[in-house]
Amino acid sequence: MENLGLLAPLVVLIPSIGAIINIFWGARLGEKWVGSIATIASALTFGVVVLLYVFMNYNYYQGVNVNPPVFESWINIPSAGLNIPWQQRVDSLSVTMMLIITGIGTLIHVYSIGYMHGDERYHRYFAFLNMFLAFMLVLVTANNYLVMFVGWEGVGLCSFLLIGFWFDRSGVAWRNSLAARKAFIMNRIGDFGVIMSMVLMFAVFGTLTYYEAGEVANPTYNEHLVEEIQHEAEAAEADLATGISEVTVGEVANAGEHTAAEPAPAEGQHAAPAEGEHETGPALPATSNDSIVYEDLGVFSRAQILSEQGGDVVVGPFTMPITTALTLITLFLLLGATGKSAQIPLFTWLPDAMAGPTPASALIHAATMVTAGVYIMVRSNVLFELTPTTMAVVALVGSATALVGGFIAMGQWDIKRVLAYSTVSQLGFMVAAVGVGAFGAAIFHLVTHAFFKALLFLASGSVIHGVEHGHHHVHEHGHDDEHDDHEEAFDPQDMRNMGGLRRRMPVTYFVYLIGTLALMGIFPLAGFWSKDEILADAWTAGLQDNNVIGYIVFGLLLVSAGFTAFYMWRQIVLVFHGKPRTEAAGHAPESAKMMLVPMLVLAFFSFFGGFMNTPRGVLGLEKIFGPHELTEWLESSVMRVHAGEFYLWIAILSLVVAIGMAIMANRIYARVPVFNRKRDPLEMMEATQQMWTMANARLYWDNFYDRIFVNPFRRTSAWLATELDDRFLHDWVHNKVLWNGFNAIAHFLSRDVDQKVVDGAVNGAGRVTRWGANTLRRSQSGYIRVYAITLLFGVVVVVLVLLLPLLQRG
Amino acid sequence: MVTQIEPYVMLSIVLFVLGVMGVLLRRNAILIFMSIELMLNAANLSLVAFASYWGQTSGQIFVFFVIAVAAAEVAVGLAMIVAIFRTRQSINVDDLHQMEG
Amino acid sequence: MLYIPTLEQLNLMAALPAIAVAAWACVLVIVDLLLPKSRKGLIPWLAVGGLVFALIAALLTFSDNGSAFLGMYRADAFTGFLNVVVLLTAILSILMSIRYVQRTGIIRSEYYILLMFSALGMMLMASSTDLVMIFVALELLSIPLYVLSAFRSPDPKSEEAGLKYFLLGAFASAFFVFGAALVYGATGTTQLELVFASAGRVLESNSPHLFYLVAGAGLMLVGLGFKAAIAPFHVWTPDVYEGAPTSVVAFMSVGAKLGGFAALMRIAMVAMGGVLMNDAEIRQAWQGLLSLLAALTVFIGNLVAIAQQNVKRMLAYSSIANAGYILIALAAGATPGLQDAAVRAILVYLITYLFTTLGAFAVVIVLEKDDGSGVMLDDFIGLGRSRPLLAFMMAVFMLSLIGVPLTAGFIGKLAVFGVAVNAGLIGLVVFAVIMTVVSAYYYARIIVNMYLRDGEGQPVPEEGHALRWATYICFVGTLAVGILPTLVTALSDQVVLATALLP
Amino acid sequence: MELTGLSLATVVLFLPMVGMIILLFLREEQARNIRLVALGTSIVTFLFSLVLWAQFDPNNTSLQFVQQTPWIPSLNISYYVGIDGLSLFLVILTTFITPIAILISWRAHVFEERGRQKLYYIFMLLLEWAMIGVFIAQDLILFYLFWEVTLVPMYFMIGIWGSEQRVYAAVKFFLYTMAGSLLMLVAILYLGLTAGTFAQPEIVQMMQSGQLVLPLDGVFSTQSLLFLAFFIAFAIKVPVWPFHSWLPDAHVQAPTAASVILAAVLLKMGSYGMIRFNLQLFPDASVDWAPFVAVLAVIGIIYGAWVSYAQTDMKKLVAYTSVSHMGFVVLGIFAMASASINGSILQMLNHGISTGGLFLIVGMLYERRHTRQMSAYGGLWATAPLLGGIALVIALSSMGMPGTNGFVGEFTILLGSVGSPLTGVVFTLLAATGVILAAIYILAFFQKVFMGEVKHEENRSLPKLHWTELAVLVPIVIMILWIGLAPNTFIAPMDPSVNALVQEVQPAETEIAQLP
Repeated sequence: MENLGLLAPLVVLIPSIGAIINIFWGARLGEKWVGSIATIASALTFGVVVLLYVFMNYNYYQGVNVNPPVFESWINIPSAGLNIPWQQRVDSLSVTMMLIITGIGTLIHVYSIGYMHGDERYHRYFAFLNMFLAFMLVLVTANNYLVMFVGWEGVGLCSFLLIGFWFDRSGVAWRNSLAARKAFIMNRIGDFGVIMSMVLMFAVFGTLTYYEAGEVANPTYNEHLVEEIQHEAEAAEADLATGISEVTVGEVANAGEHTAAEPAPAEGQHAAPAEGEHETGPALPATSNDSIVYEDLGVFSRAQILSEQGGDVVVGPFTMPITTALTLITLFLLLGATGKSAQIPLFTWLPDAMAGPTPASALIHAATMVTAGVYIMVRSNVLFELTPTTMAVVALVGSATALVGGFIAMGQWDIKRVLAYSTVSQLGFMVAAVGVGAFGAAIFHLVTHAFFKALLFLASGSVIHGVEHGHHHVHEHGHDDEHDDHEEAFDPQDMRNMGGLRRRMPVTYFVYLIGTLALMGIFPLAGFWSKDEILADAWTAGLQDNNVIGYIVFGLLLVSAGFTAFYMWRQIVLVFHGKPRTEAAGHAPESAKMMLVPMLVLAFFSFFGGFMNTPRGVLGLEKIFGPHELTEWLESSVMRVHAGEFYLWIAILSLVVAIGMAIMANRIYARVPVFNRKRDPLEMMEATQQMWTMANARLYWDNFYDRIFVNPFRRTSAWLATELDDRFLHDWVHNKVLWNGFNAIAHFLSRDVDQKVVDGAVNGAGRVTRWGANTLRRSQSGYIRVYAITLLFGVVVVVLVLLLPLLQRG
Repeated sequence: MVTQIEPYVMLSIVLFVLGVMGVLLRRNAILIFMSIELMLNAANLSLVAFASYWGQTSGQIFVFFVIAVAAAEVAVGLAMIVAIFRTRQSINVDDLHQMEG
Repeated sequence: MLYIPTLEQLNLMAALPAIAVAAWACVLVIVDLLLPKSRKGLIPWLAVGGLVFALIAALLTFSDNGSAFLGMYRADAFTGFLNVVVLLTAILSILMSIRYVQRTGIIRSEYYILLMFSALGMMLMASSTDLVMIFVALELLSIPLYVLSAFRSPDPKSEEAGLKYFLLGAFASAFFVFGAALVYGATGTTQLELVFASAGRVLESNSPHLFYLVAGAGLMLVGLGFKAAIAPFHVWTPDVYEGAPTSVVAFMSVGAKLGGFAALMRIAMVAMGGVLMNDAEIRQAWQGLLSLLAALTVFIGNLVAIAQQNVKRMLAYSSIANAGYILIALAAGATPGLQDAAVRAILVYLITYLFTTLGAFAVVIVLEKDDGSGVMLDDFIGLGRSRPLLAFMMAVFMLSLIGVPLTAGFIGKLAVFGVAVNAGLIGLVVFAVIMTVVSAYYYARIIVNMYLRDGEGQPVPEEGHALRWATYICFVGTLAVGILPTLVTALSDQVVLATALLP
Repeated sequence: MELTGLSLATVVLFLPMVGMIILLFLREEQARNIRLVALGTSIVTFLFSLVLWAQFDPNNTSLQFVQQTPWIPSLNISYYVGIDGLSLFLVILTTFITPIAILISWRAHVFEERGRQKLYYIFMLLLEWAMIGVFIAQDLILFYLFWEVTLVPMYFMIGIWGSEQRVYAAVKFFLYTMAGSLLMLVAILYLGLTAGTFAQPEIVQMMQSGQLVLPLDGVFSTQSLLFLAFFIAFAIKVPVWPFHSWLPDAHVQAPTAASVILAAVLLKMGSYGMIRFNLQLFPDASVDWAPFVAVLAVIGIIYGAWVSYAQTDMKKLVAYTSVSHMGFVVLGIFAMASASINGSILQMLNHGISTGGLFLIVGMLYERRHTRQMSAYGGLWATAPLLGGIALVIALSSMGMPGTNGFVGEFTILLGSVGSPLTGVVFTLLAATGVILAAIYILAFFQKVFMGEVKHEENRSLPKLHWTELAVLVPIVIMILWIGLAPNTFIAPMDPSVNALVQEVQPAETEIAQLP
């Protein structure tokens, strides 16, 4: 079983094969086959990931590097010391990510079979989806930044393809493709940061690899692991492996039982691998990196060593202190993360990205891809911890984004757009967590958010699907003639066209409600635990490290949490409560089973997912679920992770805020059963009108970018192309100055100099001669004489030049 | 034997320059041609003078060749001038500028 | 005392090619009288036969080293090389002329005989080592050309060209004679080697002799530069080229230039060699003068050519420009130690120039209509379609004139620029190179018209076999020299002109 | 090959000539045979060049497949050819692109109008011959010869079979390149005559051993001027900003195949020349001039990308992208780090493949709709999915998507330039913005042409891809992915040579910060 790690290449290979099959043969296979192939590929991958998870337990949570059997090296320039292998890293962090990606991915595949039914490019959709999985898995499994970057840009590409999936849908074709392009370009700005970060990293450290073979991510972790294994080997002799096969994401907590301080609980599944393989298995991992030479270390250890030593590093022509270099590296990395994870200043693409099919939004733009930025920052936790400046920036960027996203979400009408801004806001939570050093909390929130946000998106897809069907239903039955008029304008995503769907779509309502409550952070749903941990960690950062940033983050996030509750409850009320506001909503059918099942699974995890990282001291829950299971599981691969404190007052405060805001939203929106279809109650109230307009206009952020960047770019581009390059360089410099000037000189010489000037010289010379010879009347010059005098002129020149040295000599 | 060569050279130069000016100022092709003959004869004069100065004959032989060649030139030149006079009824060289540029 | 040299002393065999041409030309004069009118078509072929014989003789005696006519005639590799070039030129020109003179109505048997005499003059220009001989050769070269230029009489253009050429040529010759007289006055000899040898004495004596020598050399440069069309003595060229029959122009453009430069090389390297080697100041002045003239020539030739619409006239300016390139090498030859390299470069350039220019003129002859029109740039439009092969060859000739590699022109430019760079005349070379780019512009225009401009080509009369084969020879020559320059350099490397005189 | 006394390099060089001679004996009417002979010849040449690759010894940094015979003995000029890691893949690129260019010409519309196929394919093979020659010539004069000869067929191909303004473009192309290269000739002459030989390796050796010293003390010193003479010739060809004015004209007017070759190979001659001649012959001057060149390169990267965004003509857009991409190449060369030079050579291949591919796509669209204006298209991905998909792959490669070839080149260039004392972080930062700009223009292009609604009815029924078109696109896509995923195949043979070069140029100056 210790060789299970070698399965890692399969997680990339299987979805790739699925994508290839569907791209090339999908058009001929038919919907059923296409959907099955893609889903099976995804499910198989999930299976492999589960095996990897098992492997992690057998391997004492020790990460391994996996090289693909063929094709080992990617870029290898020996003379430059650059060697980038196609190497994967299987450790607790990457396995966590993989579980999320493939698990939720599989559910969304299943959902998509129903959702995309009848689309003319069905096979293309599933091919892209599989391709996305492959790239996303490359991203999280990579063992160096460059391979990670392949996945990083690859998922960007898939995002582009899926946002622009309906690039020719009549009416919105241009908008869709523009959104796709915008997403790609914004991401590219981030990628620019990643590239810069990587080249700087290589210039400073000489490697891009996370961990070399034999290197351990967290030496301190392994030390107590060793003790523990010995201890347990004695204690749990009789226990046989039982529950491994049942391991799912939700039960991650069960597998990480190893804290020395706690007596081992009765089940002790963890001991099974240890027991079985202890004698014959691999030697215990090295407990520290001390014995390894610098050259054999990965970038993180090198950074630590260099940073401990202090001093200057030489980067090209510049010499700078190591902290400066690290700050540059991490700031550029942050730029990359803001692009991918939709943070300020690069978040504006994400709401537009909702142009794509909803399941794709759920997978890519809510659950997985957008968390890549958080993932890479957690992965680079060592680098970030070494640079306080960057950490402060990260924290501020994250909490500001959380606030801005939450604020804008309150003023949106589009059901998906609200969720998109909510995603922006929640990603802000995660980034802020990274900023205050709560790497574990960031990943925790990433996981729970993946559950409930994917759920919300899928449910919203179900709603849209239903409303659309309802609309078609109405249209087919043709109730009144007006329909033709607003036919064009009907938007199935506009919440103003909904209402009262609770009765028409009960299952959807149920899961939506769970998702909403989880997102709001209501006890004991998943969101409560993760959000609370972030808040608590922010407070701890402020308290312990006397870091004022921590308090700021805490405050901003608390406000954002309030916003979250408000806009989510507003959505619930607008969509499901009250009475249908359109006939379409009134006729919306419940979605097919194919779509409901995945939602129910996700609802389950949204409810219980939070228990994977239960803090100590909450109603004794940790006795049931184990305390800080996720955090401790991550400890083996994330050096700076630490279990957060639990503050009861913070939990209560955040609950109060959330519930209070939800009640307020309920009061505002539910009190007005059928409000004006076009206007929001907040908009009609004097006090809030301005605020609402701001939120609705997305804080004018896009307009601001258009004005500051986009339009000047376009104008400059046009100016450069037409004025500078075409008119000036091409037409003027080249055609006028060089070309015409050249011709003009030629003609001048030919017509004027060769004839007239020589003529003139002849006339002048002739005048002198005439004066001398008194032959004025013969002043007309004939051509032969012109030539003759030219000749004579030449003679004079020749003789003078030759005699000059002699004359000088005297 | 000539011992003082400079006066001869000066004279031939003067003659030569006169010839050149004739070429430059005259319009009649025959007169131009005569001016050229004058230039040649200026050269001849100096050749003879130099031959005497060096006490040799090669200069004089040169002169013979020049005279002979000049005669050939006269033959060709006059024939050409006559031919042109036939077509144009003029031997004014200023009329000869059909080609330019 | 009467000195009568024996036949052995005259050493006629050494001058066999020249004597063969002279004798055969005289014979043809008689034959022409005897032949009936219907058989006069034989004359050109007889002329070609004689010239081919002379060519073979020249090739066989190529590496002979000797002198004839008591040192007035020198047979060495230099002579041999130039003889080959002249004879090739003459043969090709005659082949190009046969059909042309028939259809333009200027057929007279004297045409070929005059051409042969002119060729003889050119050969003698190369081989003469005595000022008297050079003068005679110069006139022998020129006088037939004056007549040939006016050969299309009563066409006014042709007559005008003839008279202009004649008057200006005679004018220039007068300078040459006066220059020769001054050199003779300075040194007391007309033998070039003796002029070389007396340099030391002239330099030492504090008499005006040095003045005479230097001024004389300058005046001779004028006379010969006129023939070679060096600016500012080039003024006759465009008019004469435009007016004279094209076949004559073809011959003249190569032959006259060749004759002029041949004698110029002898004078510059041999006669002036002594002074130049011993007096740095004069050498600088001399080199500076030649560089100046070279720059001027290249400049005027290339720039004015751009404005031309008449291809004959354009080629005339092109020929001026080419004289400039040769002059660059001549200027480089003033640097001690580079004399022979310069001479070789010039010889290589001349042979590349021969094939290219004759080829270009051959194509012009094909295109020219009976009344002399049809030689404008626009007349080349569509040639690529109507006569693909002809157009292709013309394109190659143009590329060769530009100096694109794999054509002869490149080898010539390489040789010339190479020696100039060696002599340190970098600035001059850079200037010449820039002018070469300029030249690419007008040469390319012909290609553009032939291939790129839309339009139907005019009907082009069928050229005779002789002309076609002459064109082929030029074409093959252009490419052969371009690809395998050793064909030429093997011959030119044997040339030793200046260093032969050194002790 | 030893039996015949010819090195394999010579064989590869003269194979196109064989085809040319066969073509000369075919009549214009035998169009089919003409095409087959041309294609066959180029494919055989390609296969032989693969043998070249197979027999190439990557660990040998000196020249291989050498052949040296005197050509003009009086000037010490010889026919001297050989291949090392710097030139191997450029030769293969040439032989790879030529069959593609020939095949895409098979069905070209332009022949119906202008005819003269035989001449066209003769020029094609002549061009291939000269291009191979440029990359394998080791004698300066021989190099110059091939360099100039490439002008002629390209001039005609643009001039005869080009679009409306072809004559203007052809003449401009000819004169610009000529102007640059003649100055180079002067420099070559000076160098060769000073050294007494024109053989590049011998001159390099003489300079290393101190036998030949080219003084360098200021801008107008010998070495600096020689450097400039070479550099300007190459810069015009590359083209380095601001010498690029000829490029859009030439590209836009040229027929598809000529655009492909022009972009894919001819531009590389310039950058190859910079490596082979500027860096090797004038190492010190190169170091002195490097920051200046880097400035031009960076301006080119940004400027080219920026300008191409505003284009409405597809070919012009792609033409300007060349300015941007080649800016990367030049930056990499003058960063003089081994990573960046490896990257530059790789990027030369990449640019050849990707931009060649873009021109192929544009050419195919042009064949179908007879317009290059982007506004005439739109939504093609729906009506021509295969073409759209392939276009997307090529576009991604052009914008440097990881996993495609473009990324590997750009990244290694940036990697090298950031650590190079000659360029450093600031240049790298500016150059890296090219990555963003590339996404902007390429996506704009892709969106305008392939996405959105189908606005023009003609676009609904575009002819399907013909097998010849597929046959040229598939190798391009394969190469894009191959270089993108396994660049080591290409880096391994070139790296030792590059390393040797870097050691010559700049010993021990590029070091990664080590432990104290």
